[in-house]
Amino acid sequence: MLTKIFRTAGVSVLLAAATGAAGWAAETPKRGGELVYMIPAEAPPSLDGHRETTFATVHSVAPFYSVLMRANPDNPQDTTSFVCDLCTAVPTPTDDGKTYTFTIRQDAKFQDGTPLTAADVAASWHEIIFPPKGVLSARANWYSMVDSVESPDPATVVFKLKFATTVFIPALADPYAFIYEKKILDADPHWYEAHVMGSGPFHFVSYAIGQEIKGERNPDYYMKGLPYLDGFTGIYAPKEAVRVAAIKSDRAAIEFRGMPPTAVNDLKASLGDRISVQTSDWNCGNVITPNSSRKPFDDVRVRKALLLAIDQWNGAPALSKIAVVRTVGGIVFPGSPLAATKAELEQLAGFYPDIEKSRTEARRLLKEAGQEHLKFELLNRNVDQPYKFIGTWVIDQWSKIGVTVTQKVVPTGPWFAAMRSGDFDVVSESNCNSIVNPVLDTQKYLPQALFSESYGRYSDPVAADIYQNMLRETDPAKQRVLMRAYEKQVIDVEAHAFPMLWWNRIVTYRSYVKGWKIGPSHFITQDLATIWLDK
Amino acid sequence: MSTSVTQLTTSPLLKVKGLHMHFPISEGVLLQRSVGQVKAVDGVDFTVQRGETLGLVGESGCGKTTTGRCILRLEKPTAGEIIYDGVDLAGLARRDMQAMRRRIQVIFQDPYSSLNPRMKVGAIIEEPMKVHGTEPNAARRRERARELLSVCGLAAEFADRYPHEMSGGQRQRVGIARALALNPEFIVCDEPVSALDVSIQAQVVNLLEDLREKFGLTYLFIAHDLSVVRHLCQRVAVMYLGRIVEMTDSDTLFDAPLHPYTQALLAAVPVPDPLVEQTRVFRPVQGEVPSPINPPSGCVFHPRCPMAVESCKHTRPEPREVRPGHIVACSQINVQQ
Amino acid sequence: MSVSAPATTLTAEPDQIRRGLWRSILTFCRRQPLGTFGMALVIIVAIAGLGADLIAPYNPTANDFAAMTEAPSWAHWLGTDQFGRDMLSRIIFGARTALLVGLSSALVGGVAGLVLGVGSAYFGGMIDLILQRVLDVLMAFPLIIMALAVVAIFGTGVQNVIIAITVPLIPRCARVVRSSALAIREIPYVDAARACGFGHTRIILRHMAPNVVAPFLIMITAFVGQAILAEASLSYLGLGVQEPVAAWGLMLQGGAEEYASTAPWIAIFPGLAIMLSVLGINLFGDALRDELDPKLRNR
Amino acid sequence: MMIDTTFRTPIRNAHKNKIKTSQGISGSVVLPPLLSIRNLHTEFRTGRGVVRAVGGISYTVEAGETVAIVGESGSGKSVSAMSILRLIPDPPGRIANGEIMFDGRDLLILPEEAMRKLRGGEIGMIFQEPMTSLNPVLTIGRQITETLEQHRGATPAAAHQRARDLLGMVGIADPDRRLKQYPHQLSGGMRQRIMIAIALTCDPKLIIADEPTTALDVTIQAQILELMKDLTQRLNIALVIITHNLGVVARYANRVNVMYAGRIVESGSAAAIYHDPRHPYTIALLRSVPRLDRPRQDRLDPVEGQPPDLTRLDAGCAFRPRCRFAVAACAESSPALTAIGESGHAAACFRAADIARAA
Amino acid sequence: MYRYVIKRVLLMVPTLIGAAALVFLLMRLIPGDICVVRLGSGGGSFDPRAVAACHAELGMDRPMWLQFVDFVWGFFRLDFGTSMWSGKPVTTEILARLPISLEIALLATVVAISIAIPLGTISALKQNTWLDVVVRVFAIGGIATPSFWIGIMSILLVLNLSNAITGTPWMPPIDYVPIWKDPIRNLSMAFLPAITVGYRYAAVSMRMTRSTMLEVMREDYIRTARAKGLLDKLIINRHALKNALLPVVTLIGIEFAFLIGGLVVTEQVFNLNGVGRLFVQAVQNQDYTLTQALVMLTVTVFVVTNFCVDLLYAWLDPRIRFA
Repeated sequence: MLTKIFRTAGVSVLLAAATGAAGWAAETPKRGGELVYMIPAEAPPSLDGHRETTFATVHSVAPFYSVLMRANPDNPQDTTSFVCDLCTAVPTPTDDGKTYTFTIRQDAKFQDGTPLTAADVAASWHEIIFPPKGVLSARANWYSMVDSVESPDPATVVFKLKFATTVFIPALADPYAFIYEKKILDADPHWYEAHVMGSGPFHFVSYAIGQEIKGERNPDYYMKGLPYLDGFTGIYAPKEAVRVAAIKSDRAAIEFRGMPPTAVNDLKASLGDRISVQTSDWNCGNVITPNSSRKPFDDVRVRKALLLAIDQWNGAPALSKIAVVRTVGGIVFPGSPLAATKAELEQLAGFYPDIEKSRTEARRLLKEAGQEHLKFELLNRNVDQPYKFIGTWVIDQWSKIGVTVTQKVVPTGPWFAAMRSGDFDVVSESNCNSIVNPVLDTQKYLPQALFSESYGRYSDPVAADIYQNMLRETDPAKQRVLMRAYEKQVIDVEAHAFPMLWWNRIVTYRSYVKGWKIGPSHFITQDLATIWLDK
Repeated sequence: MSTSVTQLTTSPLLKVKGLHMHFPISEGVLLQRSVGQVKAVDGVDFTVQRGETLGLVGESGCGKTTTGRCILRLEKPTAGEIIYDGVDLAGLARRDMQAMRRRIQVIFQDPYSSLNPRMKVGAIIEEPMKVHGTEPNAARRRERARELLSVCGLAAEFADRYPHEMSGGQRQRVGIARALALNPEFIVCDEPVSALDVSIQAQVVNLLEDLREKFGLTYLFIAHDLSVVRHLCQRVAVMYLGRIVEMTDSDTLFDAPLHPYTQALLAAVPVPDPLVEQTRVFRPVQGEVPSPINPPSGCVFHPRCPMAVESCKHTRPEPREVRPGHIVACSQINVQQ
Repeated sequence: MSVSAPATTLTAEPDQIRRGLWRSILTFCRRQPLGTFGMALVIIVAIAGLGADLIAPYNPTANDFAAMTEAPSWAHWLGTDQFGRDMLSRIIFGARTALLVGLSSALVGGVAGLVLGVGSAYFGGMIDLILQRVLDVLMAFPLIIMALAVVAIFGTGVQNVIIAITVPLIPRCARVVRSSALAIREIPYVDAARACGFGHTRIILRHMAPNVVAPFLIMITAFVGQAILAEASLSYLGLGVQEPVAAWGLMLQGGAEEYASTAPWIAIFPGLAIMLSVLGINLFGDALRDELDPKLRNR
Repeated sequence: MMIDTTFRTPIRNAHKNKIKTSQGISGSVVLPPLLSIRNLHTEFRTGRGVVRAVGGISYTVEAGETVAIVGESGSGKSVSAMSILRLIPDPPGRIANGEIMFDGRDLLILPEEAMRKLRGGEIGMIFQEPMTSLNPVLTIGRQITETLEQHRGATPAAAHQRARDLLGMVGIADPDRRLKQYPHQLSGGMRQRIMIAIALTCDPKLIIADEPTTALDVTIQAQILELMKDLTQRLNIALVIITHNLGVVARYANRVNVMYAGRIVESGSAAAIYHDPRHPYTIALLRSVPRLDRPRQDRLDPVEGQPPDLTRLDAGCAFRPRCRFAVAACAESSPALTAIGESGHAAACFRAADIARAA
Repeated sequence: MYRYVIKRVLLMVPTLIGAAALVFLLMRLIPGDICVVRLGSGGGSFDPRAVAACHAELGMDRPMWLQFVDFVWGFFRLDFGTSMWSGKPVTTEILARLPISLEIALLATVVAISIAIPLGTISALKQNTWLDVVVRVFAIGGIATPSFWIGIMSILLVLNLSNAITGTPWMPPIDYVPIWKDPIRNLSMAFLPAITVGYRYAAVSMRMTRSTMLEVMREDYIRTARAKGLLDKLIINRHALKNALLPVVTLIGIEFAFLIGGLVVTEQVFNLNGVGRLFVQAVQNQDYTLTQALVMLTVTVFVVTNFCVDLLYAWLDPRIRFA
């Protein structure tokens, strides 16, 4: 047995995303069966999508809910394609792009039999955008442009904006924005934390705390013929090894978030074609942020030297074999039209094609700054994939310009606390949102005064200016130019934060699972409606 | 003995008066409270004259060792006075007691455990001199330790040995040498030979005698082996259940004991001579020593006493001097000469 | 032969054995074959730890993307890990970390426990009573839970891991020491020291402490093993020593699970290193105890 | 001294004395002795070398008589007694040589199962430490009855009845309550009575008592010894009593074997040993003991020096270095136990005859 | 005996209060707070106003001492409040996880005892034979091997073995079913973790059994028993084991209380939804109420187990029972 293990080790089998997609379109879906899938996290704190930020909530309850709009489930790879779920058509904005009027379909029903109306949609969005006192809305800041949400009649919802912007529609497609029942929300805005009442493809059956969630087919689902599955069970399994073993032994069929390549190799090696793989660029990327308020990182030369030392182009292929990272990119998700091309990227410090040149420059800068023997501590989060892999890698990269780095890894709480209080030298963090919305996503690189979850502790009026223009620019081409300027300012000029490799989403599953397409975000396409089992 | 009579006129070296040592039996969680007492020593009076050896005998649990420990202030007595050369040790502060310790020393029973196994014999003997500063010069200390060893009949090279490399008798000699290190006047010998084999016992007894003469020492000799006590002591006090029941000079006590307990005790000891044994009249005293937690009322010996009368159950007999120098705590004894 | 053997002076007999160090070691080896095996393992770990710079064939932290997850070969006897680092070199350097973590937490915890334990036993009374209650509280926390809390507060890293392991070891050590010290307090030589008028400090340090040394040393050996295991457990939870430091527990973290089936050398060798060294320490400690405890010795 | 005539220490049974002394050490005349030990060697293998704890001893015990083995610690007296029952822990101990005839059987070649039946069945044993020799977690009753159940196959009820009787025999009142108690609830003297009861359980022919009273106080010691004496006489049980207390020997033993360094150096009737000692060690031992019944002498006359190291005995007499009578021959070989004077008296000394005159 | 029980019960109180104070303090010393963890754990951005709302919702803006008084008072009323993380009652959270942990702990104890006592006894009786050596190495191996490593290796072994034998890899179920509903599924889930935890437990107990047995076999009363001519079997079972097991009982009790420490790691390995995993979660999430309750549970289990062990000890040892 050992010889077998040794022989197959290191053989990397990766299927392109297209392989999976091409295969199933031709087949006729079979109805029935129960899907058992793993949710690679501890159980979410609550089942209320409006207040939570963990994907565990989405993976647990998305099948029970409808949303107003969503990323296109038929082509999730397209970051600009958004389609209707409860609305009948994506509206064209009126009023200089400041008013959006949605028509709501009338055939949706909540699990308790109540018909879903525009009032429910408006109430849900109202709670998300304007949370009443005592109610948490995690992403309310995405909707700062919204002035009002109203439902003049049971079939119409009207959003009024303060200014026209391209970020609104993607923000509306937030996969957390479940539509709740108005009368329940009115009675108790906290009800949805522990209960489920939706109008999605599945009806809620049971929830075993910390262990699993079960659903069954919604016979009245408004998308006729869907869902195919009789039901599903989602099991919480934060340990990767357990998930791999579970898929290997068919205790579960799929895990939707993404596994590191080693796990995929392992599964392929033991199960061969009983395993299928879909991969995609992932709209999550690591960011290394120096603390600009602390010496010597207040010196742009030091920051830039650290940026220059890291060989992203050569690191990417190697790290992609062991960690969930793959693509070299700038501040924008590489799959987005707003992202820099490789040529554009190579103009920026830290992305020069010649690493030796970069490192020579880095050493020169350090010498100039009087920091040739720089020693510091990298603050990292106690998460393996890919935080600690990135940590180990960059520390080795920095050692090549004579910088000695120790690492302090802490759990999420102390990690945030240290970042927020500025108690770190350099921190390894990430930028990861539920839906690709490049302009909102790059707020991360704004000074902290403008965006509270930016931890570099710098001020940069130039960047802030460019950003404001970009936010209000509705012409995609012009917006792209502004994005390039913004990117150059925060990386090449100021080196406020260094975008590291963008993640690589590899979803590995039993080949009998069909009808699911991978998207760039692990939050989208989770309603399981189109999944069927070829057994 | 005549010596003790003559010395009675001078003030005694040690005078113990009304000594009580009650150990509390405590119970409780955080704040302990006492729920009873072990009356280990329950009103003991005696004196020790300069140069004399007083024997303190009795069976286990009679309080003889505790009495010794009180004199050494290893225990702080519950009540009573321990007047040593005019100073009451019972009430002495720790610091003042330290000074007195130079004059009062002790030899313990168990030669195996009374020496620190991690220290060499030389160091054991030198340590008191060092601590008390009686011999600040290290070389002189070393010299003196060797001298003491030879005084105690051990070759000087033993100074470099560890206790576990020696036999019981040799260790007891080290214990004696340590006691002598500070040139004390008074030594409490707590069963110094009872752990030794017969042949070694005699060696140590002789050594103790020699030292007494050579250094003019005064001993309080605590023992349960009556023959050794008879051999070594001028006067003997017999203890039973925390009290002295009889005290007089050695020969009187052994040849004409008055207290029924003393009589029983002596009768119980077999003599190493079959002919004598054949002629001895002997009937062992019945019963066992009662618990000192809850001693019998009145005379503590009454439940076992062949002479007990009704009043013994109620009245505690006080020690009386029935003859000059002969003290007995028994209401049934009436000898006046 | 003369009858007049010296009556007053006993001479030290020359043939009484005084064992030298080497002789003690030899005797130990003869009587405790398992203990000797343990000692050999400990010595190997010690040599690896102390001479890591000289022995290790590669730099333990240098990534080599040309040689990622390579199976054992002549170039890399124990293979390479996911970053292409030489496993053997990392295990050798890991011995250093293990020694550092194991020894320093066992020693610091041990000495603190020794002072507390002996002091508590010697003074008795209220001090002892309060200390006992405090120890009760500390003992009630499982080691790993206490360590988790400490790491959560101070963060990770070798130094903090040592603190995290030391803190829960102190009460355990104090307990053991206290009970041996209590036993020793009853031994007459402590009375003898008091009767000689020695001060508390001298009695505690010179008379009591050295005599709890034997059980103490044995306990320390057990603690070194426990500390190494605790480090591994903390690392497994991601809260132990951190990259790029070479440490066995850290090598198992992630690696053991991720590579157990595809690149088992990454998972197996660090685990073996932990197992063998702790096994060695325990075997040695056990044998030492058997040897020092006359009750367990065959006469 | 208190005068009380109720009880007089009985003088040894003269008629029995005669039988025994006629056989003596060479003994093989009429009846074989109950126990006859010949040339017993027991050794312990230790880290320091082989300890020859018992180096060839021989003695006999007649039915019903009391034989004392006297010696100091390390003289091998306890080991020799344990060897009789083959209770020497092996390893490290080993009975190297010898013959132990008990009631017609050689105990050293007896199968283990038969030996086990003998222990507690025909030979009882009493140990020194009554505190530790009883199992702390079993009731007194259990510890008595199990012997009966084991050896006699007695029913629990019968065993219980016998246990009650035994407690009565050893002078323990309220036997029903005592049988339910645990050892720690009894005093030392009481426990030793229990030990005696256990030894008596199966009507043994021989009881070996290893320092039965050393751990007890004088008055209790006297009670226990009287009890043992009384019982063994009444039940005609032979008693081997091992002690270092010369007084106890004088009071209770018919015959005495003095041991030194693993050998018997002198053997004979109590009177002979005490009043006509022929071995220098015996003499020295008797002289070194202070006497309770005599006014104090000037000085004691101790045996100088230390007992020998049993791992390095040479061919000569082991007592030689401490002996004031030693001659050159003493270094050559170890003297054998040789009969001298009155019947049954023997000493292992080349100068036994001279010493009689000297002493 | 009655006094003894009362005394032991009273002794628990300061330990519990001390532990409460300690855990309360420790939790608050950990930098960071649950609201940020909760909102930030997804890695994306979150609204700072939500953090403030969350603080108010959880009562974290109240004075520290008030929180402590509430906690201690709640503890004595057996009211542990609601989990700050999930908003569910702490008791609900814990009770949902307790059965599996308890089951593993009990199974491990059974495994441990049934291995430890016979092997430890044999090892002692056959001291210094090859059997003894094997048992000792096996025992020390249990102490020397990280339990999670054993767990990982055993899962791997089961997967590969089953694959080799049946062609389909098999692993224990990953979701818990109560034993009364589906005993086979339940036990097939529990046996690997129980062995993993139980090995160490068995190893510790085995060593203890061996060494006390060695000690006891040298006791005078064993010599007495042999002198009484008892059968070896009887000597061992009645005289030796009864005494030797006294300290082993204590150890088994203490180790049982410490099983939770072992479970913290083992439950991770086997994805068991037990209190150990909940504990790590709670600490990492900085869920004060839940962590406090869990620590108090652990401490209480420890204290109560110790108490029970003491009582058992007293009951087994007449020296204490009749003191």
